[in-house]
Amino acid sequence: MTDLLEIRNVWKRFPMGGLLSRAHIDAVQDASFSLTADKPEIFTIIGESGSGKTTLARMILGLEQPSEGEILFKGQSVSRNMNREKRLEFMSQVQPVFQNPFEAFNPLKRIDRYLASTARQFLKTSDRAKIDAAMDDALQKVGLSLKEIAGRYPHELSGGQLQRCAIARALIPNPPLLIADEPVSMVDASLRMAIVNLLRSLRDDFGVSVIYITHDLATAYYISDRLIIMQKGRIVEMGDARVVLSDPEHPYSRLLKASVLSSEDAGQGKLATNPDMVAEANRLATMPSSRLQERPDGRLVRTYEGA
Amino acid sequence: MDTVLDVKGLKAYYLMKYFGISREVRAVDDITMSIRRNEIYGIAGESSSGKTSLIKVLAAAMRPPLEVVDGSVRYHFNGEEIDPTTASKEDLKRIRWKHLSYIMQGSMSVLNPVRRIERTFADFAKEPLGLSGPAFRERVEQHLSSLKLPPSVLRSYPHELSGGMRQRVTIGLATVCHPEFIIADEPTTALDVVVQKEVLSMIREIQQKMGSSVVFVTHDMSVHANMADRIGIIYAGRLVEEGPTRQMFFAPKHPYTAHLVASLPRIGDTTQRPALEGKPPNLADPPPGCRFHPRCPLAIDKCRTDVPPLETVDTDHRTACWRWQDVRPLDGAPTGKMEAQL
Amino acid sequence: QEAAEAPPINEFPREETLIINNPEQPATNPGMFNMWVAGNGAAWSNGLHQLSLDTLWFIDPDAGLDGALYNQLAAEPWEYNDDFTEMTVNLRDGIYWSDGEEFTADDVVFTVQTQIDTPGMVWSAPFSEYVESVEAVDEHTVHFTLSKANSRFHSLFSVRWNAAWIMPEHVFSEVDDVLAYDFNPPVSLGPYVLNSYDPNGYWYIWEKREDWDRTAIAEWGEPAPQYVIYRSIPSTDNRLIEMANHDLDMIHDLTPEGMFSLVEQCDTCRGWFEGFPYAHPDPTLPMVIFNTQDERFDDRRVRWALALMLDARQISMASYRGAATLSAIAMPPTGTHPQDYHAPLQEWLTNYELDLGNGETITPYDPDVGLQVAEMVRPQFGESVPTDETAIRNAFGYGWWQQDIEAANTLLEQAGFTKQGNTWMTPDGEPFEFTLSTFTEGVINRMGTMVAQQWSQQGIQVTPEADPQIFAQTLPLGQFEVATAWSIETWGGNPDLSFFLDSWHSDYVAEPGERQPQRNWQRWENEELDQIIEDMRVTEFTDTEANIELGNRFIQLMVEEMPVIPVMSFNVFSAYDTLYWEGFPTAEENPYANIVTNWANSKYILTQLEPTGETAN
Amino acid sequence: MLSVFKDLIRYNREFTIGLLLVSLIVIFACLSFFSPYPAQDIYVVIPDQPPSWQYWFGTNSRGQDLFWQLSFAFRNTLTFGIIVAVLSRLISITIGLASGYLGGWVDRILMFFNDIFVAIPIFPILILFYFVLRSDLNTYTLAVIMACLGWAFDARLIRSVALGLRFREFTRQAIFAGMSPRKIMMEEHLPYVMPIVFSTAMANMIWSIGFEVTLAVLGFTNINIPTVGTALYWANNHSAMVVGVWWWIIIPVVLLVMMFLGLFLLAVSINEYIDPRSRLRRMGS
Amino acid sequence: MRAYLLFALKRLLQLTAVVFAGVSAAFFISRLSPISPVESIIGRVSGNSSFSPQAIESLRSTLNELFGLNIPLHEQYFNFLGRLIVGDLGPSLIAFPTPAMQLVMLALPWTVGLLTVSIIITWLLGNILGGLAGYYQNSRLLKAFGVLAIGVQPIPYYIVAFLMVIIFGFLWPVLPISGGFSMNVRPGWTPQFILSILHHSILPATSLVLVGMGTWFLGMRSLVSNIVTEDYVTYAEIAGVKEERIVGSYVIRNALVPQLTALAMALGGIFSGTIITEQVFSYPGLGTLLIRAVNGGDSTLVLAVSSVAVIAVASAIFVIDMIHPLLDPRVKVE
Ligand SMILES: Nc1ncnc2c1ncn2[C@@H]1O[C@H](COP(=O)(O)OP(=O)(O)OP(=O)(O)O)[C@@H](O)[C@H]1O
Ligand SMILES: Nc1ncnc2c1ncn2[C@@H]1O[C@H](COP(=O)(O)OP(=O)(O)OP(=O)(O)O)[C@@H](O)[C@H]1O
Ligand SMILES: [Mg+2]
Ligand SMILES: [Mg+2]
Repeated sequence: MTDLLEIRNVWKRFPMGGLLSRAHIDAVQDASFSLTADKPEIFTIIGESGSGKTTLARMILGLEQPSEGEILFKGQSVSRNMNREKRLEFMSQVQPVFQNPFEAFNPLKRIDRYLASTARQFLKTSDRAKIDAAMDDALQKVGLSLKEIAGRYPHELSGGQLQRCAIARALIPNPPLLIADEPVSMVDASLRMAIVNLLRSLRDDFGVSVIYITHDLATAYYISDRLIIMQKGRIVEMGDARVVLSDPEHPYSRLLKASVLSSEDAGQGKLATNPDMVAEANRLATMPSSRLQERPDGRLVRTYEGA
Repeated sequence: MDTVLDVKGLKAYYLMKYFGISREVRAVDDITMSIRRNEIYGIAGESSSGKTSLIKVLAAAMRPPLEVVDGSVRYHFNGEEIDPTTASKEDLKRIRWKHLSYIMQGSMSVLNPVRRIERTFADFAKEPLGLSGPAFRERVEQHLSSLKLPPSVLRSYPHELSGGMRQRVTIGLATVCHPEFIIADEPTTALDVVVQKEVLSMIREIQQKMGSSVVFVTHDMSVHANMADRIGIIYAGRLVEEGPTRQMFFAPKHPYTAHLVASLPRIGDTTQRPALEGKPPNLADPPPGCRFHPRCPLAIDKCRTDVPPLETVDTDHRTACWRWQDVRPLDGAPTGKMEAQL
Repeated sequence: QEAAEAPPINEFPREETLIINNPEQPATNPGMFNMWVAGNGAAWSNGLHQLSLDTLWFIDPDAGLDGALYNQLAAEPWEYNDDFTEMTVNLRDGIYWSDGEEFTADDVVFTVQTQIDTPGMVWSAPFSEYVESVEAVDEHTVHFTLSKANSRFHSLFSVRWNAAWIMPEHVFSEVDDVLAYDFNPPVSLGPYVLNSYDPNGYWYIWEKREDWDRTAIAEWGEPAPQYVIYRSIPSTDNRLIEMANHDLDMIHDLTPEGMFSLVEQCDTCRGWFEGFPYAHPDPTLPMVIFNTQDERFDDRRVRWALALMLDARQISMASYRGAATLSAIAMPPTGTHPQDYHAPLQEWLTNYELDLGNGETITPYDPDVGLQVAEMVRPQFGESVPTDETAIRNAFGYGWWQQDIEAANTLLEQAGFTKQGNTWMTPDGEPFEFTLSTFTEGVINRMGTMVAQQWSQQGIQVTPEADPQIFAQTLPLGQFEVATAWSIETWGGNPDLSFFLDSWHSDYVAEPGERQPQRNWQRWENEELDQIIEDMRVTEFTDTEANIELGNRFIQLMVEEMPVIPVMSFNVFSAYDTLYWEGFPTAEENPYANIVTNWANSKYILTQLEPTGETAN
Repeated sequence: MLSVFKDLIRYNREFTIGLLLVSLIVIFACLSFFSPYPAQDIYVVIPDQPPSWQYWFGTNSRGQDLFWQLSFAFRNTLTFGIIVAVLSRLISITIGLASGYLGGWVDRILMFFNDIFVAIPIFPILILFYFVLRSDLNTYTLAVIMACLGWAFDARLIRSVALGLRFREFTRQAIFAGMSPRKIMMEEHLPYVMPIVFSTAMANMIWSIGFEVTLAVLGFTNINIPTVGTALYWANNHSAMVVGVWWWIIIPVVLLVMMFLGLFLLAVSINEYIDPRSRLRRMGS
Repeated sequence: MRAYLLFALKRLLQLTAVVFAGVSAAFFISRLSPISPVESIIGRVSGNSSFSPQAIESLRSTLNELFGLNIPLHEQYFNFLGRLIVGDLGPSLIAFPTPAMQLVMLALPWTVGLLTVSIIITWLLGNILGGLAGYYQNSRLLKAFGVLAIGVQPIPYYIVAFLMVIIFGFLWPVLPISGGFSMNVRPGWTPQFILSILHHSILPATSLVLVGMGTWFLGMRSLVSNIVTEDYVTYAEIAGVKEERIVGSYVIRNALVPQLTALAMALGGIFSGTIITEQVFSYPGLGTLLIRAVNGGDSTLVLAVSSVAVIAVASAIFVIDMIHPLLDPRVKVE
């Protein structure tokens, strides 16, 4: 079993305040996990806002340098300071999908420009026909075609189409790994499923692994294989998605699940949260010493000394 | 019945001129509805369907190029009737914040970035409340504490607060005068689930305490499910269905509503959910007939040519669909019977 | 405390105050009055050298009150020994410094000795060079022993606009570092003392000494104004406005247009001439200067050809709007020179024959150019243009060279130049083109532009370049091809030419790139010229006839060789307002002094003024 | 492009007026190529004539026909202003975009230099250049020097916009599409700073021409080259205003005002056209 | 507070760096000047009488030695830096041996006084009017003002100043057109003197205000017309907040922040304006001193003026930077 991606004890520390001030914030603390190359999966990262999800994703994309620890992609260390050639090589393997489809393309430029550029750079060709073929191929994967997209501006497409174009662009170099940071949080309900289903089919039909970052527990349950739950920079629970979400163990995971609004309760006005749960989750977040402990069902749960 | 707001045949368009070519975006197109005292009315619909535009008209917050081209909006406050689309500036000023207040979309940017929260409160509420000095301050602090905000936020600048706190401050601003009618546009978007739930329960609490009416907008159906007493669904500038929350969720009478309520997966349920195909209509050039027909699985020829009227199909339940009788809940739609798993 | 008390407001009653335009820029170093130190930024023309300092003799550029030579601190003219190696001066007695100390021979000796001993003072260099020793024979007699024969040594103490001023020995002998001393307030040897001055250098106010009669000026009368204010007003428009508002009594210089408009707008204002051309001719001679070290201009035929290409009438119109006083000869047509030189030489000039080198000769002189210019301006200025022929000749000049393109072409061809199409080529086959350095503004700039234009029209590409450093660097360092400026200045009130001519001796001509000492900017060397200069050196200054003879030789040589093309006198549009004061010098009735306000001689005007009785309200 | 132009003329009054004014001046400047008199010649016509049918703009005290003289002056001044504006735009765009997009130490270094250029008093430097170069300080040299001194302010403005764009998602999209930084800056970000570029170009022209006039009025340029500044220098030199030759000063000023008004209107209307926000709105969504 | 001090420290460092770079540039450029002060003094001195070449040569070597111009350039540069720190740049060459700084200090109060006052007036007036014009976009008066501002802006400053002289000094002579104060008052802290200064500064200051205001007016107007579309303004309007309050505390207040930065950046250009002011109104100040220094080839004085100008501008920018976080709470004092 070879590792596609390995995260080893990664920390990210941001300085706060002045040059000489020592204050800092630990956006990511001691994160470790790995994805295998053999079996594509959707790996979900869930957590409250500010819990370090984006930071983690940026580190994986090589946009941010970990303060401590190491990120290996196919055994190669990922670094912010790669030279352009190495970076292009790396980018052809790992591609991002962004949050807001309406923001993903420069509104003043045609969309196919990004696809063409990706094809030219990563497939190392300037043959128009080859580029077109690659573009069309990728668009077909997301249920579009070059004919529909060619020559069009972002405002001429719907949000769903835009997000699919963004994914198609990411797929052009045939990367084994996609990183999707909240790809559905800005699109409305009717589009959301289209994207989520697309991610699923990417895994199932094209063997692409996806790191899927979201707040939304429901879609996480719906498509993911494994997940981690983050709170204030720390992974508090990790394991098989269905297992963890069906029966979260860590107090924060439980609070999360309890806060999910359900349409099954329509009209009952169930809005109250148990304040004790909130208090408990907040209390643990500030506890200093803790570690992840493995449970019999394979999940890892953070436990605290003195708790 | 005690209605506070009556909207009749409201049409509000964006009228734009670019280099001589005039275009109109029919963001609100012939909407008739009414809101009762002491209820929460949810408005749902996909983005760009005209929710905010409608709200702007209701809140008397229209700015060019948005203009009311037809119809009327009537508020009934203490026996006084006022139409915000035609009322004078003075009349509007009189009802604002005291009777009618508005929580704007995008709470992140509605607070003056260079003004401390306390000054903003004074600007907004001092006059309508008619209080001054310590009395006013006490009132504000009290109100904030009911929103679980410490008095210290008053001394802060907006950027010093977290998103959730800012959202609560905005809600506080809108409710501090105990208005009879609150309009809220996506008050919880961009908050994480834990905070979202907190904020929602707070709005509800305040509404119940004051007995006010709330109109609020979001495209998140699960929020509607837990907040609203009644829900109106807007599609492409039109009200396509309206009814009590339970009925809307468990027995929708419009294919679009049926799709909306069924589209979201739930924890514990892995049924494959289809996405709505097609593209939302362009409001500058909407399709003829029923605007949903290009994406509607039930569409027949009539739908392509004739606009369906909003028919009453049950108590309080109206829908605008030629084939409402054939609408069935989709697979995986909530039933109300299935307990949320585990 | 004293400081809390407001100082009294000084009133300067208008009828007792003369307000003079100081043409210098506001003083760089306003509190500095030590004029004897080179480059310390002390202002000169702010009344300091006019009203407060004094020296032995003055030679007026105009007629003078009683002849052009004034014995000022000296009781009588200089006395040389026979071979001009010693000079004795008798001083006036009864002259006092403003602090009550008496002026004596010791002051003169101290002045000379200190400057010899202290390099870096204004007159250090000439004193060190010429003076072997100086001693006070008695209280009122100074004896100089010169290091070599010099018949013009007295000119160092003779003011035309400025000369070596006498230092107060009793003040400076107390000073440790003469170079750093600011001499503030100045102890005065003249009739006025400093009342106050602008710390920014824009104005200086002088007040008449109670004991003004113990100064040398008393000989010529009492200066009338109680106060004299010198104001520096850099913008000529503002000068004009201030005078039109009667806030200025004397202006040093205006533009020609400004002058014309001033007399129109202000009834009581006038210039040196009552009517056109208004301007006072300075004893300097604007001209075209060739750098004769440039081989193209080292040929009299080329220089003559260029002269014949010019149209003096157009130059007069362009530079002065016709108000120029033209001169074809190397002598400014000012002061007493027209009587001494211009008029007598008319005949010689009219008959002068120029050999074109191809066997032909022409008579290039047109004696009536001045009259022609007068006719040209008459339509515009009508009655204010004189009609009497002598008046016209005095105002507009006698004659000038007739423009003669054909002759010019012949001369150029003789010199080896060729014309290809409309372009002249040098003997080397290069296009004949050059830069003409000129002033950045004013009439000399206009003259330069016009000259360049006239040459360009004949196929010589000449570019005028406005050069702010023309006198400071361009001319002395020979960094020019052709320039419009002047290398001839005279006393004006005396036919003697020593003022400039000595420096033209070929001994002084510098190598290319080296600094040429003052005035022979054309770096022209000529044996006959040297002979004239050497003859002059042994001719007594006061021997008028001999000097005029020398002058004539010089002028004729210059016509022959044309190392510079004399054009006209430097006419200065000095204006004055007769609302509060009258008695100013004028061209016609009483040309007793140069009207120009920055010259030290202008102090004699104060003795002639009388209040009109007008008061400001 | 042409149709855009037509639309702008037809529907945008400001554009039309602006275009009219600027074209008038440009045509006027181009007329200098047909001048019957060489630019530098003096005393070719009767001086001091007020505007009349024979001399539309009158004649000046140097005996030049102001119509032709000013057409030379405007040609040179316009050329000068445009060169300065274009060159300094190039510098400020390059520095601003690079600083904003690349960030980090590049940004710090560039902004350090930027701060210096902002704080340095330009005037002494220009005067020194004049004394070093003298008559070599022609329109082009002066333009290059001014361009080198006049970019700092606008570079900062551009940087602040670029700084915001750097974190926009489409920028990251472009990075992962393998576009080079140069391409991202020039193709993705440039359109967003174009409105700033346009409006500052206009301000820059006013600034540079103002400086040229200042220098010329003080005599610190090559005064033989006819420009608006030297026209005023000579007018001043001949006391034109107090003497009553008002047209020598008023006419160039009026023309100058017309030119800037035209440029201003053009900038405003073109701005609206290329402003991404209004362009989006126009394209409809 | 500590953070603010750190911020100040950092800015101070930056200030030093900018000043250092600025004065160094000034030093080297000023050495490019082809004018030699020695030659111009010789030219002036020897113009008064006939000097022999030997006399000139001895004068030249004396002066060169006196002025310290006979040491290598880099030594002169280090000397200069050392002297700058003590604030004494050495003697001026055209006013030898008066210290150049003394001459600068004499002129400085006038320039700083006139500029400070007129810049503040310009900035406030331009911004307030521009702010109002941006908010009340339909006001006729303000629209007219806008047209005027656009129209006046391109008129060269020289012309504006000059027209003021013509109008108020010539056609309708009511105001003094030259000098910093009248000749009949003595400098000192007396009411007469101060009144006289104010009286004399009316025209120069007004001319500076007139030409400067347009830019601020137009800048502010467009800034405000963007700000009025911001949500927080719209929201305040919807909430019925008093109009004065909205204009003042919501609109103009927010627009002032960028305008303040712009002010800091605009300071660098102002010295040029004062040169014209000084020339046209015969007003005392640094500009005239500078021109004279340049004309006389007095590199010490040129440097003194340029250094003081660089320091003054950089310090003004520093002060504005320090005010910035107070005006805009969002600026992180880091
Ligand atoms: N460049 C940075 N400098 C300083 N702090 C940062 C930086 N980037 C992120 N942080 C901080 O790190 C923490 C984690 O941020 P991150 O964006 O990773 O959270 P997130 O989980 O993605 O949140 P969200 O759900 O809101 O997107 C936050 O407290 C944030 O303020
Ligand atoms: N200022 C405007 N000018 C022109 N068209 C506008 C303007 N604001 C909104 N529109 C258009 O009006 C239509 C309705 O917009 P509206 O903001 O009411 O939608 P919404 O339902 O609130 O969407 P969202 O869920 O994204 O908030 C859209 O097509 C939009 O493009
Ligand atoms: Mg994130
Ligand atoms: Mg909305």
